[in-house]
Amino acid sequence: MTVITPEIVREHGLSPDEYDRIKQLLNREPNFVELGVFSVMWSEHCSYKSTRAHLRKLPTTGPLVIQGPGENAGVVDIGDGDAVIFKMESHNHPSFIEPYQGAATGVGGIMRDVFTMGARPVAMMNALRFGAPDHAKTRHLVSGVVAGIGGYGNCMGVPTVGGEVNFHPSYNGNILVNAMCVGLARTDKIFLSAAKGSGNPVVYVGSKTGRDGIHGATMASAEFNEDSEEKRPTVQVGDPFTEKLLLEACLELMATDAIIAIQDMGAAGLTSSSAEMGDKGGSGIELNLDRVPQREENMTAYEMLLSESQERMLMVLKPGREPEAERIFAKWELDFAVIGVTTDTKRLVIKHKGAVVADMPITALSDEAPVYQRPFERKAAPKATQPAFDAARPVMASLLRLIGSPDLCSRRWVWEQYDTTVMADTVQVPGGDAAVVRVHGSNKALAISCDVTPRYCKADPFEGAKQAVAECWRNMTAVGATPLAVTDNLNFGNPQRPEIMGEIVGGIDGIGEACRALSFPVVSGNCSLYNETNGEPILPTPAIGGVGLLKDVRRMATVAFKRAGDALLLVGDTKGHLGQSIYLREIEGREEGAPPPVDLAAEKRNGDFVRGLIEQGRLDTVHDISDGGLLVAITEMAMAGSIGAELTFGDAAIALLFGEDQGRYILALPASEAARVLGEAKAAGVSMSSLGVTGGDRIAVKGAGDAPLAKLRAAHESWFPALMSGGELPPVN
Amino acid sequence: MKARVFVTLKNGVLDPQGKAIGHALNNLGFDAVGNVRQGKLIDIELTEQDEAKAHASLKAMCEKLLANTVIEKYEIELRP
Amino acid sequence: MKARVFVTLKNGVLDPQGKAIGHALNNLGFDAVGNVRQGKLIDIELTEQDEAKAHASLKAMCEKLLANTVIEKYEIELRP
Amino acid sequence: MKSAVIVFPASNCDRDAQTALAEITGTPPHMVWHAETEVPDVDLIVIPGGFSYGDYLRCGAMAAQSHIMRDVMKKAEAGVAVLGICNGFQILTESHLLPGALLRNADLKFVSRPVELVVDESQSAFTRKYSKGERVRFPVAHGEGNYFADEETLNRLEGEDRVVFRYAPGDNPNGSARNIAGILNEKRNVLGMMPHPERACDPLLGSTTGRPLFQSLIDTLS
Ligand SMILES: Nc1ncnc2c1ncn2[C@@H]1O[C@H](COP(=O)(O)OP(=O)(O)O)[C@@H](O)[C@H]1O
Ligand SMILES: [Mg+2]
Repeated sequence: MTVITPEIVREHGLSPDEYDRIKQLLNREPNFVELGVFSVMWSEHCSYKSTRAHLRKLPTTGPLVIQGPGENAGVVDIGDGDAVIFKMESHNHPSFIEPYQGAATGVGGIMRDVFTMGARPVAMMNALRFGAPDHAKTRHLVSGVVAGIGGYGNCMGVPTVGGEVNFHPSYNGNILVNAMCVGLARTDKIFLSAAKGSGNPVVYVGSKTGRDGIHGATMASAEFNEDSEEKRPTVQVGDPFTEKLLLEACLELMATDAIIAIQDMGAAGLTSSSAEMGDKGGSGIELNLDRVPQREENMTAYEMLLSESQERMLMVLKPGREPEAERIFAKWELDFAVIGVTTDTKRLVIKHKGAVVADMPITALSDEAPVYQRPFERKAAPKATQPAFDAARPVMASLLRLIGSPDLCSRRWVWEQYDTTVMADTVQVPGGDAAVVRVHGSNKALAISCDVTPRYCKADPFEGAKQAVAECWRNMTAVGATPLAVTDNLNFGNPQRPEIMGEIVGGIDGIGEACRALSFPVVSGNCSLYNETNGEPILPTPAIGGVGLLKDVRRMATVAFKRAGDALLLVGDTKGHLGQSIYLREIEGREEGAPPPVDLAAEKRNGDFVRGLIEQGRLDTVHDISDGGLLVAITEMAMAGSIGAELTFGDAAIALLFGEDQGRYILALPASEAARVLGEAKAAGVSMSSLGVTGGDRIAVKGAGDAPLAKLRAAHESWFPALMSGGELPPVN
Repeated sequence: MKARVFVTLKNGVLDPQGKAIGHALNNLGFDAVGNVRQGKLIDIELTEQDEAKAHASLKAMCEKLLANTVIEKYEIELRP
Repeated sequence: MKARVFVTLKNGVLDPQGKAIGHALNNLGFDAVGNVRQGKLIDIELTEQDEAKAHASLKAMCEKLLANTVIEKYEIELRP
Repeated sequence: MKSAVIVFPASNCDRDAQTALAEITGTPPHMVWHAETEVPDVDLIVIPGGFSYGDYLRCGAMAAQSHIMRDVMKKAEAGVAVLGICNGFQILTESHLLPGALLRNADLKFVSRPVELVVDESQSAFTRKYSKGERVRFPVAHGEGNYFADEETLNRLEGEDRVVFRYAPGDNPNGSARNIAGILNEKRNVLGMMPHPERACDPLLGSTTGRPLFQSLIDTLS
């Protein structure tokens, strides 16, 4: 029996205070197995101990919300008995250590979260942040992560339909790999994880257990340092083939009424899944580890409980239904084993080789897990003064530079490695504002988008987080969807540092404010903290994944110009806000100022107006204005439709063309309709102005010259392939 | 000089391919087949004539590129 | 008994992976590297004790499943 | 026209094929699990895309050894039309119903995008609703679609007008020999192709140029 020393406690990521608390809760010293269990259950990753108090402030309910945070994924009603189930999750640290397998198993994990609730996954998204393009590791990480996401998702036959990619030196040692899965279920066939009742069989299905990723959950909660690359054998290898079988087998069993509760084995595997099921069901769980299907010999109880082998699920069945379930899993050639039983003791009891190796009250692992009110410092919001810039710079040369810059260039290199059209319901593939995926067999469709602008969040976490929500809402609106709800993935540095905790609190408050104002509740999410290397934190990155509903997919807008001669209208106020803009960073070489403020009332007013036109079937061409500003947005529309534009401004000033003011859209529609729309906008109090007309083969701005589309497109398409082939990259300031 | 490099998964690392191959062989009636693991082999032609130097250089290639030492191990075989 | 099966592409079948590896090695400064070809190795545990029988059975596995003889050739190595 | 879709573990375009067949032929296809020993009596057997057996070992290798493939081979021999799409094409080459092999894409990456194809042979049960030289647009989504066969086989395929689809010049996504995207067997009742016609049957999804393929089959087979 291992003697527990302070050293061992520390290696388990537990503080001396936390260890004392464990002794109190148990009324004795924990043994080594129990210590392992506590260490994962009380890790930041599983317990949310730094963020829990703040997350409570988020709006999580709404008339359509069926299930908010707390289950494996959020559930929202989309009418006709259909429900959409979705969640986003990070796999940051594993992807840095082994990009292909880290990203692949991240995809597998989030898919299990969604199908464990009874949904068939129908779309995947991925939000990726890498270090500087010229950092020695970047290319290797990008290629491995993208291949891993594709490798897993493509094999599962679920289309990957969108995402985000950013580059910034703050991610040099801590890339972010956030994956989102969206699934569909019937509202009367949603499965939860509460292991209710006693005497019910606890069943293990899926892959065998090996020594994979032991202490992965603890690792995800610890700051990186030079030697964490030594923790290598903890890498898990994904097996999408087995996961696909697991998906089909689970859905087949779910069509019966044999399941009481089901829970995927994610981080901390068997331990956290059984504790969570018991906790939610108010019951106890007794497991016999001898019955766990094992891939390796001589595994200890500690190893089996903490293993993070992938592609496994835990279920509680109605008594007597085991044979029926076993038949289904046998058909799909998956392991199936009754490994335990629910009890009425509210204790987690683990037996191995005839002995009780752990016996703990379940509430001690879950409810009693520490919650910290960590001290935080919220730095003052930066002043919203316009940064200095050279007003004489030629506009078109800047446009060409921007459209081919790391954050604005085409992500085609990425998305062409993802099967975007499998399932034959992808109505909008990557490249637009939101992906659109039809609800199979209907005319309804889901709109999905992932958004956050980390440089805004760094400058002002509150405004930046608000902006992330607003941009996501705007992206749904731009295709004509009614935004329904969001999932979030809060990626931050070390919460034990007050300034980082300040970013977390500011970010959560900003999300809360925007979600409330836009009736866009948070139904699921994930926190990834300690994203620091040698004390250098990442930019605060609260990624927002939104889902919206198009009631009739035939009334939808896309970004591509469709006709020459359309009038171009600008919705929203343009003040020329250059603080924290891409223009300032790429052209002037400075990251400074305040992020553009978001006026949530105007955001809502403008968006509702635009959506209304699409829903009425009067508008088919829309793009929201985000990174890069107005001229970049117009150029994207022109490139997508291979039709140019001629713009006339009263004053073609740089700030107006490249500023990143929020709440704006560009619309293209026939001239006769445009006149009517301008009138309606005025009546609705929506700020709208004419910009010019579509046509030709170039982007022309009166008084500022022009640039051929072919040249813009070449710049837009070439940066990413050049990066990945190791070619010469255009200079970055 | 020619070399053959074998790259295999470290012990304990899950090998989904090997598992599936073993399964398929059993299904085909090869009952004597137990555990199966799949790896890679890489045949390399080298202009280097000196064995020791070739070996050192191949080792460097494995560490840098040929093996993913996070999950894989390698063996080098020179075939002069 | 243990066996290792080597599956390699026939001459004349193009090997994009081998080519890419060769290229990458050259880029990393391994100038002595010429032609590179990638293949598979499959490690199989067998309960069979008789060498001749094991060999015959492995040959059948290769022909049926392990190699696609349209493009690949194979070698069998017994490691008793 | 009666049809069947074979389902292997980790097939994943089986539903796409089912949807297209049901909609275009008006009769839902039989979905046949790989462990079954016989395909029902149908006019068309579709082997759908996906990652049967995870694409482990070689794409299509394990599926080619399945029970049901023995019956598919028998029925193909007897003249039943067989259409293999993507992974289905790989399974057909692995079972030697079609010559050659599909290697890893030349640039080693999975590729998913619409490609432009040229219909090179319209005298077949699968393509009679197209005209020779017609351009069609189907999505591809595969990591190993690089068609390979020795020169003699390639010459023979061309000489016997068995190359049905080619990637339009400049749009070859995988390095296939002679831009080959789809080929027929000698008896011309088995077609294997990497691009996905079943994903090009609905105007909402961007292209309907896959429909004539299924309509050709209806015309020929019913
Ligand atoms: N990692 C990715 N995977 C798939 N698609 C991506 C990825 N990153 C970006 N995209 C796609 O590229 C397009 C542009 O992305 P982005 O500039 O972030 O859009 P927006 O500004 O509208 O949020 C979007 O359609 C997006 O879905
Ligand atoms: Mg957008």
